[in-house]
Amino acid sequence: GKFGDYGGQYVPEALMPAIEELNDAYERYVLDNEDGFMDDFRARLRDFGGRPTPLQRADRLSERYDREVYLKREDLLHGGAHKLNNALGQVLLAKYMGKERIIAETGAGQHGTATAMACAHLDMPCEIYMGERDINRQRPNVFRMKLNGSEVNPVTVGRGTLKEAISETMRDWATNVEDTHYVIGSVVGPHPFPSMVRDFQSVISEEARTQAREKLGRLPDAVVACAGGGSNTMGAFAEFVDDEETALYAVEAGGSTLEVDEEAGVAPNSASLTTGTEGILHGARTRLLQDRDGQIMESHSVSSGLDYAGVGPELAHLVDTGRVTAVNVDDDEALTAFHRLSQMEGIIPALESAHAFGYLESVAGPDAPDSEEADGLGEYVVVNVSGRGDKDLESAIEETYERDIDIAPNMDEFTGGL
Amino acid sequence: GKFGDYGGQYVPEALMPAIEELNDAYERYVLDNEDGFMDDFRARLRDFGGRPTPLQRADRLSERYDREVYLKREDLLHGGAHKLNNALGQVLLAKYMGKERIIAETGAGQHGTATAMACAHLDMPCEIYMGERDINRQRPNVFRMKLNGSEVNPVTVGRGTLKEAISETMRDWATNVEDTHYVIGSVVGPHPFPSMVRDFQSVISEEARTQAREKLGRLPDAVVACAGGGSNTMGAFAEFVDDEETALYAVEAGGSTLEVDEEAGVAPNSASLTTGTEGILHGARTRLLQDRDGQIMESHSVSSGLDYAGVGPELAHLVDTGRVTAVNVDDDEALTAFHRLSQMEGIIPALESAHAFGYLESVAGPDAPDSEEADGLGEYVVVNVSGRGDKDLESAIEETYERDIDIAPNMDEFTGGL
Amino acid sequence: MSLEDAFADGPAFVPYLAAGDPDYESSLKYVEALERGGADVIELGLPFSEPIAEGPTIQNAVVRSLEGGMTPTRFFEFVEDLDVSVPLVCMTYYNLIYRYGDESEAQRASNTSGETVSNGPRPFVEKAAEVGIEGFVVPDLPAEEADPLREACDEFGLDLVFIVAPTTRGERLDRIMEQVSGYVYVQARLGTTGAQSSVSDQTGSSLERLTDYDVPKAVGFGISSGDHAERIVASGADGIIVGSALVDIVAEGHENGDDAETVADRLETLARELKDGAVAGASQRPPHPERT
Amino acid sequence: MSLEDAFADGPAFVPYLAAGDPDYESSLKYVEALERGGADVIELGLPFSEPIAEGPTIQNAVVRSLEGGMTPTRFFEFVEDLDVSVPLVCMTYYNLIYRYGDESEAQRASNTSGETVSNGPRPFVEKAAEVGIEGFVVPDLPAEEADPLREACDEFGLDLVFIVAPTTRGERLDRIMEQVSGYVYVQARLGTTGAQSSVSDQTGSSLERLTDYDVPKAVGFGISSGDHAERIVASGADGIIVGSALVDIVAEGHENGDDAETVADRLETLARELKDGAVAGASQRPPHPERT
Repeated sequence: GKFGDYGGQYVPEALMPAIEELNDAYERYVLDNEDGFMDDFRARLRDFGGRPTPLQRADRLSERYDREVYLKREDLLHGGAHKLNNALGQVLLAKYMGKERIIAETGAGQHGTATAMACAHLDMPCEIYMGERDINRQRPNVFRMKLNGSEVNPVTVGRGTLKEAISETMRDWATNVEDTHYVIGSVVGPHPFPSMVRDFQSVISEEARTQAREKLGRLPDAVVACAGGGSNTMGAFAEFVDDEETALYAVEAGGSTLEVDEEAGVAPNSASLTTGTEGILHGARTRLLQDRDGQIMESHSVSSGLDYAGVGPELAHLVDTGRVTAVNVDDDEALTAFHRLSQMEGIIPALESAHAFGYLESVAGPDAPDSEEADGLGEYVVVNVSGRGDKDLESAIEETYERDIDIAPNMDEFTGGL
Repeated sequence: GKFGDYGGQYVPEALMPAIEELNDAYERYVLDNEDGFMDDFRARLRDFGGRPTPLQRADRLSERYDREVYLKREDLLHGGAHKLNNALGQVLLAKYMGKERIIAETGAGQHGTATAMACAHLDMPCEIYMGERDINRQRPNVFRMKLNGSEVNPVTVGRGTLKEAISETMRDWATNVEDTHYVIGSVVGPHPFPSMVRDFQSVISEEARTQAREKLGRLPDAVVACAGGGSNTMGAFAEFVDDEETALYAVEAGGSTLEVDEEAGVAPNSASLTTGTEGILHGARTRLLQDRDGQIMESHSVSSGLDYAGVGPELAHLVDTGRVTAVNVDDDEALTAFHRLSQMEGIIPALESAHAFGYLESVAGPDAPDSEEADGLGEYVVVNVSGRGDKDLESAIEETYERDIDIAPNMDEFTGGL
Repeated sequence: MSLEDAFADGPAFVPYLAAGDPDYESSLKYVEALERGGADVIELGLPFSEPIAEGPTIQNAVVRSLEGGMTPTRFFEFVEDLDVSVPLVCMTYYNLIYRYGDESEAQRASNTSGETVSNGPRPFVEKAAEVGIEGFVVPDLPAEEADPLREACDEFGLDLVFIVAPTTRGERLDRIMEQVSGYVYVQARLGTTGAQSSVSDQTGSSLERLTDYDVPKAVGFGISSGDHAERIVASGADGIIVGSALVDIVAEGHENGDDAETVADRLETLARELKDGAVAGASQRPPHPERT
Repeated sequence: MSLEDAFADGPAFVPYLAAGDPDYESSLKYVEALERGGADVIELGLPFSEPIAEGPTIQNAVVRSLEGGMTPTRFFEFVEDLDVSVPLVCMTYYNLIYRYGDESEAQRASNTSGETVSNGPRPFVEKAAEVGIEGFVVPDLPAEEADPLREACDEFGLDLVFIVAPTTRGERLDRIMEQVSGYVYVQARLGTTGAQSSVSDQTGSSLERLTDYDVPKAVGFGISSGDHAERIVASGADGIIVGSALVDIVAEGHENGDDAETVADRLETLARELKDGAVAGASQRPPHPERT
């Protein structure tokens, strides 16, 4: 349960027995495939989820960046993002454990919709906690969760976003721990969550590795993935960690600036790997956006899926040890990359995923300085398209209009919303 | 180019040379795989589109209907519907033909978004014609097309829906026929479109047939698909047509009623196979919703993708010859089925696809009369999930609220839109 | 007078109006005004709900006419009520021809065999012949699909006019010219119908391709003034077809609420300008082998 | 006086308030009122931005205190400014303990090695000892992760109070009870903090599991009245912990703009009721083996 000094189980005592029970189930079902759990899981990922997702050569990006750019198409997974890999795994595990109720938190709504889908598929009652502000920003996702039969519980404390929703879900769990499983949405939280979520998500890199060998006859020189909590990142990296010849880039949300306003308790970014410090949040020791006293700061990103003050402990450890390189891309670069991929490849990415493409542009694009960073990417680059951007249309319109992204189509007729 | 008496090429003379050229290209590239066209197409469908799509056992529906229900998951195709199969094929063909510009019509926006995606992917300029009323009903799809770099041209004549958009696109084609290819979105229009679109879509049944053999060790007893223009229908049926033991059900939109108001020129349904008469529209002889004089009637369906007064000539012929059984499901049944699949299987279907599930419920559901129809479905049923319902959230909320669908979640907080 | 005869005495002026636009009575006056203005043949549009070959001007005329209650049956009454002596050509889309005289609703309801039940084009042609129509232009019926209509026309002695487009060449041209009768409708440019401010460059080369075919060549699409007419005829056309420029007058009169006589006068004036232009153009024509 | 001593003379009343709620000066008065009301130990909350174990009442107290400018440094000043003689326990989340006294910003900026740079809990504990705090309750620090804090507490002679939940059984219970000192915080029911209208049934069985462990057992979560207190103590508790019911008084006073003295009086009144209830409960206790 430790990654260097990171990780651990910093949770109320009331939850510890459930966490021990979960850890036991994780070891038996996930690690040892007891009762054929992993076979069942993989079959459902294939038939219900649509795996394997393709590893696609991006023809026009390859030309633009003068190297072979391949896309790992997690946007094609059922629900529109990699989130289902984990949600399906955990809900199935809860079913094997005899749990009777599922709870989950959600920020942008992607993890909530994935959990709601998995619960409908597996006939499990489900309640999702979501900050009231996020509910108003992501109404289509709220409606999708309800359509799938889940309850959506608004969280009104604090700023009403992901951080508060996680805390509130932990409170529910502490109350109903005996029959309820909490499906954490990323590689965060107390052990065994960071390891378990990584294992469920590692199907991404497992496939990508095999596909790269088939298509390229070799492993990629670099894998690039966006990093918020880090679940798509760890999923895309996990099976490559031992391949020392493959560089791993975790692209964080640089937001509007990396500068921090300690007075206001606001970090206008979500770059906890780049600018964060060590601390304990939501059950684990990891890198955090916090003030000098240890109070957690409000993070920011144009992409609500990256907008979180913490990051997975294993990813933080891999960055500390130098195996993973943490970089960041600001809101404007991410939005521009969102439009570029839409126009050049016919794939509208999630704003989260757009950050990964923003990094490609910043080091290998026509306006990039010749840099060692571009060399670091090498000849064959795999970029993880962690999700599709349909959920982001509304915010993309608004943000694009406000920022005047030069390659964007004319937005005038859409101001005021879809 | 004929299916019995149906089909043909009823278009202005100015278009005939282009249609002959297209027919020639269809025969060379598609039928004879010249220059490896079909290999290229299939590779792109796989890598860009995400094929094959799964054939998934629907556990809870199987229990409900007391037979094995399998879902062909076209909702997982890139873009969220089967439409990409055809759009990618035609845009690629246009590229092989040396065309420099793509035009297309769209109703609900699914074909338009698929074409826009394919054009971005293949670097082709693209203009989409869309009725002004549809533009207002489907703004997210309009925005997706624009994001992918396409122009969207509003069509203001008539009622401003699909029928008018098709006519307007034909006008553009008649003007710019020399360098422009018109990507028709369904198995309609002049020859070779109905055959060509069927061939591009038949990957659905080709996969489903192979998958059924692998999973069931046999062919299904029935294949059920919704039918508007009929492209997902023909795609789901094509490879089964020679399998006499497999029954084929085309589920039309029964709308609010099958009764027709000749005075007002309105058919409050889109059931051209069930209630239509023979006639000539948009380039082909087929079954149509028309008044006694031959004027085309306004069709209706809660699902805008089925809302069309015509139907593919080959499908009409297969119904006439008895190979395909045409049935229909009304708006209320379709909406109920939309909610049922969302809640029971964790798949939010397009309202189009929901019609196919409505049929299952009506003949095999708990309230269905014991009927020969239920026997006709047999033991193994494949239902084509032609698309996902994300595009329909707004109308599903409105229509559900108006109709008071009893299994739906509470909609109150969503009235007034997402 | 047959259609071909109408082209015998110098260049023919062939105006088009949609029957019943904007209403039955006014439309009768408008069509009659065209004859007074010098029309040699009149193309009378029977409106179809999906006019795929028309530009906005005629699309709107179709809407007005349909809203005014025009139907195939009314159309034939309209022709009978018309007081004109020049030959009339019915311009419409094939579905209306194909569906006319089809079985009754009762028959349709009892027909469950799924068989094709249309009577085809024959009843329409028979009725058209009966009311005195001389021929047809059907924009969505290419030569490939025209056999049934051709046969009915032959049976009742009507002409079937085909459109030749700028893209029509080689074998296609031969195939069309074998079937055409009355006159050939030379489409002056690609696109849909609609008045233009200048004459298309494509007209000359289109006419050139048709030199060897022995049938009157009437040029249409975009002609809006006497000057256009003159130049078209000068470049070799045997006639000019003008629709949208005339329909514009009807539309304007309708919008402004002008009385029908005033609008009819305007139509007659423009008709005369166009006819005069055509005649003027004929005098500038290069020597041409005499036609039989 | 040590924490354990506070439980020696009959049932202990352990009230909780968040330091600095709703402002520094009022909060000093409120805490002092608790002692007047009969408090034997006072749990003083140092607010953390993510109070995952708290219900809405204390969450709101945390917000008010943070908005009032409470920080760890101010908290220690607060403790020094307090005029109370009963032992004080600091209740806070581990991150604030862990981060205190961490390297300066300048050090942090120059540290690029990626190494762990926190000093851990020792500086916080040292400072706490210095200002006279007797122990800690850390809701998000289970026994498994408590070694560093335990060691620092031992070094400076502070107690580390652990929470035992209704779900805590068997080996876990042993592990916790090995580490606990001062008293054990018996969580009366699952869930988060918050005043309840009735006493949880789980309390009795929780206390029963703890019978064999020789450390004072203080029951918390949901106690809001003298009657509750009486029943809890009667069923075997050595003390009662009351937070939300007291915080409710602070919140109400803040909302109504009541002056601090009035609010302090109300706190003292409820404190006395709770203390009296606890004492009354002790007289009903079944015979119990004497504790060392």
